[in-house]
Amino acid sequence: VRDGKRAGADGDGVVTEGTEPFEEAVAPADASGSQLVVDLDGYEGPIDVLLSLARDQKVDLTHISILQLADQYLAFISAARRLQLEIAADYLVMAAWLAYLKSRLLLPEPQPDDEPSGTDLAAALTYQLQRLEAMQQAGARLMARPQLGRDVFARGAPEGVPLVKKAQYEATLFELLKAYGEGRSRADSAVLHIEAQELYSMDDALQRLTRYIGRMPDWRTLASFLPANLRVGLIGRSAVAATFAASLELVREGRLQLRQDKTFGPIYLRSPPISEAST
Amino acid sequence: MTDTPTDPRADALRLIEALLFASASPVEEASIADRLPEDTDVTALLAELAEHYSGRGVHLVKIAGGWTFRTAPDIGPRLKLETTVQRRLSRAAVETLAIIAYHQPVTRAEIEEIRGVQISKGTIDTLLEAGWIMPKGRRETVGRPVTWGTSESFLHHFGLGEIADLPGMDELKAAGLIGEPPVVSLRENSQMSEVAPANAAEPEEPSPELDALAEQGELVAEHGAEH
Amino acid sequence: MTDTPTDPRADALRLIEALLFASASPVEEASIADRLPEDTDVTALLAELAEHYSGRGVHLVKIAGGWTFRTAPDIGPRLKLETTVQRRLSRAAVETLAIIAYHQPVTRAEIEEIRGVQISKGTIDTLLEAGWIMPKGRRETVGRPVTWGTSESFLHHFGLGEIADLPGMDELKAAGLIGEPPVVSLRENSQMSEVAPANAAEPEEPSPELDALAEQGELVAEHGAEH
Repeated sequence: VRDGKRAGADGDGVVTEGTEPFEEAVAPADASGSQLVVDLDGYEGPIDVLLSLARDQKVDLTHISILQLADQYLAFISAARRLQLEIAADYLVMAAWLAYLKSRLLLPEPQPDDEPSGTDLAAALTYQLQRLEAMQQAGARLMARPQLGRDVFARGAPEGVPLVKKAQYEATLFELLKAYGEGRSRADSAVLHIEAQELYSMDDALQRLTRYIGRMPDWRTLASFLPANLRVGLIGRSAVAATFAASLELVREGRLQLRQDKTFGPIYLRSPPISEAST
Repeated sequence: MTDTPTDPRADALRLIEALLFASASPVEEASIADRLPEDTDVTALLAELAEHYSGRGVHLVKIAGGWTFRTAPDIGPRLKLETTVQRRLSRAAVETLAIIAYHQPVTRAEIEEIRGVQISKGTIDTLLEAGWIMPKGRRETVGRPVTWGTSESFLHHFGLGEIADLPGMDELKAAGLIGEPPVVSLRENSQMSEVAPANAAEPEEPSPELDALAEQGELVAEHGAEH
Repeated sequence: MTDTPTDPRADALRLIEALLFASASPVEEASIADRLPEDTDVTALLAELAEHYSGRGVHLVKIAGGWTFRTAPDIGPRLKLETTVQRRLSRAAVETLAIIAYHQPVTRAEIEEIRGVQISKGTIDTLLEAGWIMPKGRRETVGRPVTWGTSESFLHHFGLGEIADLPGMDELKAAGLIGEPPVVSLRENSQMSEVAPANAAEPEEPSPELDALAEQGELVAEHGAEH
């Protein structure tokens, strides 16, 4: 806590009263670096500075003169500058903004555009000052409360309260039956072996296609070569795949020609014309 | 209270009270006296304080040469709070319970044979704690193993008149509770047979159970829709 | 005492007294009621007990939503008990704590807006280390910033029944100093952030909240080691 520094800034009034003292203060301050009257380190930011300055007006914050406050702040900053103190950007931004606010407040008529008026801005600043002051006071009141382990104490040796947890189990008849049923079917299936699936093999397809070779001068769809009883379901799909694979094999051997006009379109088969087959 | 804080005697009593309350261990009379004016009759004050608390929920007692507050002996046991915690049975426990119900009297080894997985010790304990199973005498074979059966409270809990009321396998099948082996059982089966022996070392709940659990939600929903 | 143990009201009072003495932390009214007959007016009994203790060395108080005994504040210093030495909080930390307490849940940016200055990383760390603040989820706005609020141990430490018991809370709310600003928010803030690059010479930690959240455990340990 920087009570000392705050008190200095708050109380002396050096900051806000005329600028003369600072002129004199410059030399020794530069020389020793220890006699700074304007001590920005003691403040928690520009709003805090403004709040301190506002308190010097000795009126309720709602009745504060923002114009006067802006002047005070600007004087404060220029004093600090004259002392060649390092001033954080925040403080300079606030100075610029206050200078702007001042000009807005002094302008006789409102700006044409929809910007907030100088009065609005002043009200906003007043609100921010009030809010920070409220929080500073709240913090002080909080810290003034009796604190546990310092001002008040809890039972030093609490004997403890036994808490006995008794489990009550939940299960429904359905769960019971289902568990049994699943257990049994699992036990049953454990001795079952997966039966080999009835699938149409490539050998089957090869045999079947070979029978047609030389007997199909015109393009015919691959589907038409599928066995009539094997055109649906898993086995139907296996028949398509096997027949297609078999047809590729026969094409490779030069015993068949394949055609597909477009992607995913039907696949056509035919025997190669005699002339081509001979080449 | 008739005590006013300005009365030195009452003030001393308050200080002793606070001190004994906040101290982590019993406080000796001398240590109390240190905190009070020299001429204070600490013994008399302690007696007064003990008297004040004699009818209350905490008593002022002397323990190991020091003074401290303790819960009144008659109240201590009543501070205990029993809370019932609802707990769901694990899948393994439900299945074990089901096997006991259907196959009773049944030994642990037989349960394991039926389940194809070892039973962890806790499973039987849990079912005993729930009060749903009870020992039903010993099987007169090698080792004379204990057999298990269900209890009266099992019937109550599951709303059964007698064990014979449990649906038979055919009825379970009809209700869809025993299904046909699923199409993808190849993976599951091989896992089962591989995992089971390796699993013998560590008890219960290998991954197949998790698979089954994952499906469980579906099954329940399905079932709900049926009825 | 005129109470006789057979009087059910006196009996309930004794039980509450014993329970609160024995409990290591404040006990909620519901938890007290659990140990008493159903029709017991626990609220009235607590009021009676609080009245009985009001002039004594320990007081019955409501802290963090529960009831507990605490030594009377005026006696504390005279107990000469070992106290936990606390480093004094910096002004920035006190203000930040107050803002978090009164405005919670509040983001770092909002704290900075109220204070009109950036928060140094150490401030939040200090409050976290003291265990008085905790993250309260993210604000669903751009960047999803972490919000901060006070912890239960904040209520314990400052002897507050709940956040609404903070001194002056109602007045501040009535004055519009908590919650949405009633006036045009100061444009200055947007201006400030535009100018902020000037400040970039010594930038704040990039996303201190996230660090703090991620390392919370570590940070505390680290911090503890530093001091």
